[in-house]
Amino acid sequence: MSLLEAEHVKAYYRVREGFVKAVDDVSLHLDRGVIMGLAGESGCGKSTLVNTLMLNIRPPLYLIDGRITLDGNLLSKMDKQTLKKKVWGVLVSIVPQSALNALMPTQKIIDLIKDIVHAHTDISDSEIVSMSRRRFEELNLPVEALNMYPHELSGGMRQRAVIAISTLLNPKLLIVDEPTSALDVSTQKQVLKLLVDLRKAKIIESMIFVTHDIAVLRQIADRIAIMYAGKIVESASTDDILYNSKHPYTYGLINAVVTPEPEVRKRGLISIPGEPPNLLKPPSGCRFHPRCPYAMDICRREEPPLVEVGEGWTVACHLVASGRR
Amino acid sequence: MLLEVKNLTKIFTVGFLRRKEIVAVKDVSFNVKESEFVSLVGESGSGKTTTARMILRLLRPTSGSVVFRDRDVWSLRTLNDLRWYWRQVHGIFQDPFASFNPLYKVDRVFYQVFTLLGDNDVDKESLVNEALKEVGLRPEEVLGRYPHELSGGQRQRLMIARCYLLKPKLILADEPISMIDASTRAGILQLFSKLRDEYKTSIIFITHDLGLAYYVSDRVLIMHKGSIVEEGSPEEIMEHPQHPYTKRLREDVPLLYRKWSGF
Amino acid sequence: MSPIMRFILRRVGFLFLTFIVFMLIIFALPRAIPGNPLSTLLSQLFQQAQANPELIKAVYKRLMDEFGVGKPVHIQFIDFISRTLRGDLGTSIAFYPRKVGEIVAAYLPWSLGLLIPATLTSWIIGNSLGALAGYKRKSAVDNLMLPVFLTLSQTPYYWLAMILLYVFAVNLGVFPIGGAYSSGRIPSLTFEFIADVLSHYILPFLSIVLSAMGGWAIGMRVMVIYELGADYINYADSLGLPDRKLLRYVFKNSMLPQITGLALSFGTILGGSLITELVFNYPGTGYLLFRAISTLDYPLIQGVFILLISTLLLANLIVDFVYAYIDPRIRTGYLGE
Amino acid sequence: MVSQLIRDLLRIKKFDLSVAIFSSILIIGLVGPIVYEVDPVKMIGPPEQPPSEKYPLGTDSYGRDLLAQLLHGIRNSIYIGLTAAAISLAIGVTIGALSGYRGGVADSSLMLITDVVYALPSIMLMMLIAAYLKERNPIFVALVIGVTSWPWVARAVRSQMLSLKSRDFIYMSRMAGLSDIKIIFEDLIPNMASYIFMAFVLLMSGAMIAEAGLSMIGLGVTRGVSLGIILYWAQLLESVRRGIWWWFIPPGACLVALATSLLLLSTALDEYFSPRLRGG
Repeated sequence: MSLLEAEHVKAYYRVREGFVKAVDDVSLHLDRGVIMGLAGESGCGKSTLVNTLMLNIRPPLYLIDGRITLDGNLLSKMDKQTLKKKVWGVLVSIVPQSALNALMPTQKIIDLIKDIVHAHTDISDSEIVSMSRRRFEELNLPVEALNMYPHELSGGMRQRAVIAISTLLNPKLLIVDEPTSALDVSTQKQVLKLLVDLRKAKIIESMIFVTHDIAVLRQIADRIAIMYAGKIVESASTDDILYNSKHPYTYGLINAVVTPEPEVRKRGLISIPGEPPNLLKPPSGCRFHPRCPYAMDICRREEPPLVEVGEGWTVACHLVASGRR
Repeated sequence: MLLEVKNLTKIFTVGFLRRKEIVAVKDVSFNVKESEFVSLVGESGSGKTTTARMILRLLRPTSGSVVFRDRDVWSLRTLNDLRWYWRQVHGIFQDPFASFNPLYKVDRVFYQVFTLLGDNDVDKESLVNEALKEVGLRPEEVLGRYPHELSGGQRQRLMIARCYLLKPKLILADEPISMIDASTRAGILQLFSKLRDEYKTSIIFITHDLGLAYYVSDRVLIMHKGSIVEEGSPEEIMEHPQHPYTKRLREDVPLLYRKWSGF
Repeated sequence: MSPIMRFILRRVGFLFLTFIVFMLIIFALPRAIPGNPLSTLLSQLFQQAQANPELIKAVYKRLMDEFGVGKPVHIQFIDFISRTLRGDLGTSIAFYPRKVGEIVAAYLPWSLGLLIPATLTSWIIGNSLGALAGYKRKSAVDNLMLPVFLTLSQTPYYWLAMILLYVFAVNLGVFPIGGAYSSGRIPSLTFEFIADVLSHYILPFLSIVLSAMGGWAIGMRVMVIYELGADYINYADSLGLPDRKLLRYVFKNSMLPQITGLALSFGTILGGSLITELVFNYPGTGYLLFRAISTLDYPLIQGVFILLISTLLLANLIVDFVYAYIDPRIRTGYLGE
Repeated sequence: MVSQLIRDLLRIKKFDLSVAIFSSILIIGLVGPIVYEVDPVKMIGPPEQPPSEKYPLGTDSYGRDLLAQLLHGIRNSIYIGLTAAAISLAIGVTIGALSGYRGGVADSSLMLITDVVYALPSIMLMMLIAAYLKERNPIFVALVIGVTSWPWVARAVRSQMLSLKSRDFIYMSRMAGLSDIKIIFEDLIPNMASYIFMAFVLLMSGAMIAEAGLSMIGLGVTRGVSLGIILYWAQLLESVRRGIWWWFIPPGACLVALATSLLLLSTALDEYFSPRLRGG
């Protein structure tokens, strides 16, 4: 059985002009032990989707529809207090996008940890201290950081402290939301290494990693889901996405990646024309059709169905559905 | 030589009674030839933006000089001399939203620079329209709008269109695509190459992304903690990095077709 | 040197500088405003002591001395400062030959006894209510409280004092109509006297607390709204921290700026409470100041201001100590560099 | 752009309410003395009359008409408030802008001065200065209030300036060869306009309250009427203890309404211009 199952999830932002359909009918399965990458342009709903998956939403964002099950628990029917007590921090944790400011500024790291652990279990303070020390050692983080205030830590260190704090109670699923975009490459690599080590040490089972940087996903993800304009358009193993992608958008994204590699230099720079749509009024039919080089009549009219093209490989594109690709 | 940067140093002083000195740029020297594409690579805080502003004559260096076509840029005093300089050397910045005064329509960035061209008898409108077409924008789509009504990509293209209008000899582009989606970066990057190819414009391209630098440049400068630590052709830098910082940078950049060991 | 020591030393230096600047202003004013200084004092003097030419001569000589006539200006100023620092604030005209220092000293305790408890009470109540309004933002509670806060914060203390006095003392007769204690009573440490003082205390105290409260509440409300949306709160929330813990975080971080605000607003509150004393005939420095102004007793006016400002700067320093102790960012040298 | 801004603002209830209150009192103060032609400082009837048809707000202990006093008082208080706010704003904006724009030693020294003045309570400085002025006409009072209440404006403008100065569009204008003066007037000032307006509104409410405070302690205008002066007379002649409520309630209520409407206005603007307070 998979760890996370999301079916037909819709999450909209209510604004004065109507609804922003940031997540629109998304279904997603995540197996145990898998690191899944979620990629797409900014504003395509990636961040909203992962926060919705753990029901970490506040107005003006609302869950409109859908069923979300995590480790046998039906999250979409729980109220917030139950989620906070039983699920968040214990079954699923998030490393937020703004991890640099995520730590309570006027409290030592260890005091924040104590508050979090006390929220879920009854262990004594001294046990929490020794437990945190052990965990920091295990993850090669300096133990002294526990007795420091957030502002005394460097950006990369703060980022890694947040990851350690999020996984202190060994959640089954860790959601990581664009953690590295503000870091320089060497710090980024350390953070990524820490995330991989978490799974190796069996501290977490699975992870969803959100980023716009496919080269980063390449390094750590087993599977990649591509999101466009509030929908998942393709989902497959990292290698399939990289070498055999079926959706024109996936293909475009991969080709837009610029890394210092001879292959890239040979292939040249290619970009996807146009701009991502406004999710207040998404285009009809396939949402990608205005930017798609292969758009057909049907693409403007009908939404493409999600088709399974291989073992754990789904694509939503009329080209694939009609067998032309 | 088009541009010579000689021993450029910038020290910021903070505090009043207890003065503290921060060395942002330390003894930086390099040259740029006509129609050359030079990349300046470094992470945030390495001093690359400070360097760019000093070259653009927007920030006074503590010491050292910037010489453009044998004239010391920081000895230019009159508004006329300055206009001459900015007509030849223009800049593009990282945040395409911050580059526009939010209170005015985007057209302002074009009509502002006609004073630099110094010719009043031109058909301004058609020049602007032409420049917009060069960067792949339809005039009716963008003119008369406010910056917040346009996307990041459109705004940055407008900034490049301003350069097409001026056709400067040198463009300093400070992280011009780092705030733009990866999927549309290439299109904007190509506009710089086109300027270089068509008008022999030299480009100093400032970036934290070694991949981009490797792809577009004739020469790469690596900047670390305020100094240039290595200089060479993209191939030299990638294949035989000398400085430990360059080596680390190269190793830590995530690649698409190669996986890191230990992951 | 520890960061906390450095912070405190810097604040001490700054407050001392402020004191010197203030002394300079006091020193310069009578000398800068044309036609004013000694002539006014003297004409005042003649009115006061017409009958006694000997007295006039004595007072005149004394004033000339204290004013430093004939000496270079900078020497005058140094004399002025050193006399003040030694505690000599000159001689009053209206109460000749009493020294200004001893007169003010008799009135100051009443003012401070009113000001300090009222400020702290308004600070605590205002901040708590403001935090509540911010937390329950856009609810009925908030919608009801906000207009009240806004109005209270713009209500002069003394006008509120007039209304309270009119309603509770004049009309309802619940409280005495003024003074610090009933006339005829002799100050003593008996139960009756203390009860009498308290019954005179309540209305002035209330009018200051009520009007000062509004400003604190508004400030705190905005702070809480900002902090509630902060990244660290969202993160702690997403890890399942209970709401009351989150609130405590928000409260703690919103409180820190309010402590600095406390130091800054002592002065404003003092200004208001001085005038409130007038309304209640309360024998504090405000009452004294009013008399000094109406008799143009400049040495006394100066003395009142010097003592009040010194007290305020001292209060600032105490608040700085408290703040440095509470905010870890100062303890570790992160802020205040 | 401007018409859109006004339309957006009109949608905010707080904005409408505050503008309505303030402008109606303002109009009363402007038109009132013209329509109601009674001399506010002349004895026109028996003393201490309660409100009646003949004397709509009653008379004071000298038999002077209190409605006439109130109408002139409103006018003068607003006049003093406006003038004082303009003076403070001019000083505060100049010092703050200079400090933020120039930076370096100029900045440090200007801010040291500002901090020192800020640490001295403005109401005390006002009293101190006013005590030495024998003749205090409205302009002098406004000046005294104005020169003591600017420090917070200077600090706020400085921080605005600092954040604006390093925005890229300033560089864009400089690279287009615009002169410093043009940049200040086309790029910097317009972007601070909403902020400066809010500061003005707050300064004005503060100045009107300060005027009343000065008057109460005996340091208000020496000739003429203001809201504070009415309260001063009411206090001096023991109106509260003698139950003459019509003497001290109307001027105080007007003052509170004026000051509160201005505070409400700045709150509304603040919510409009800082999105974090606006949203749900």
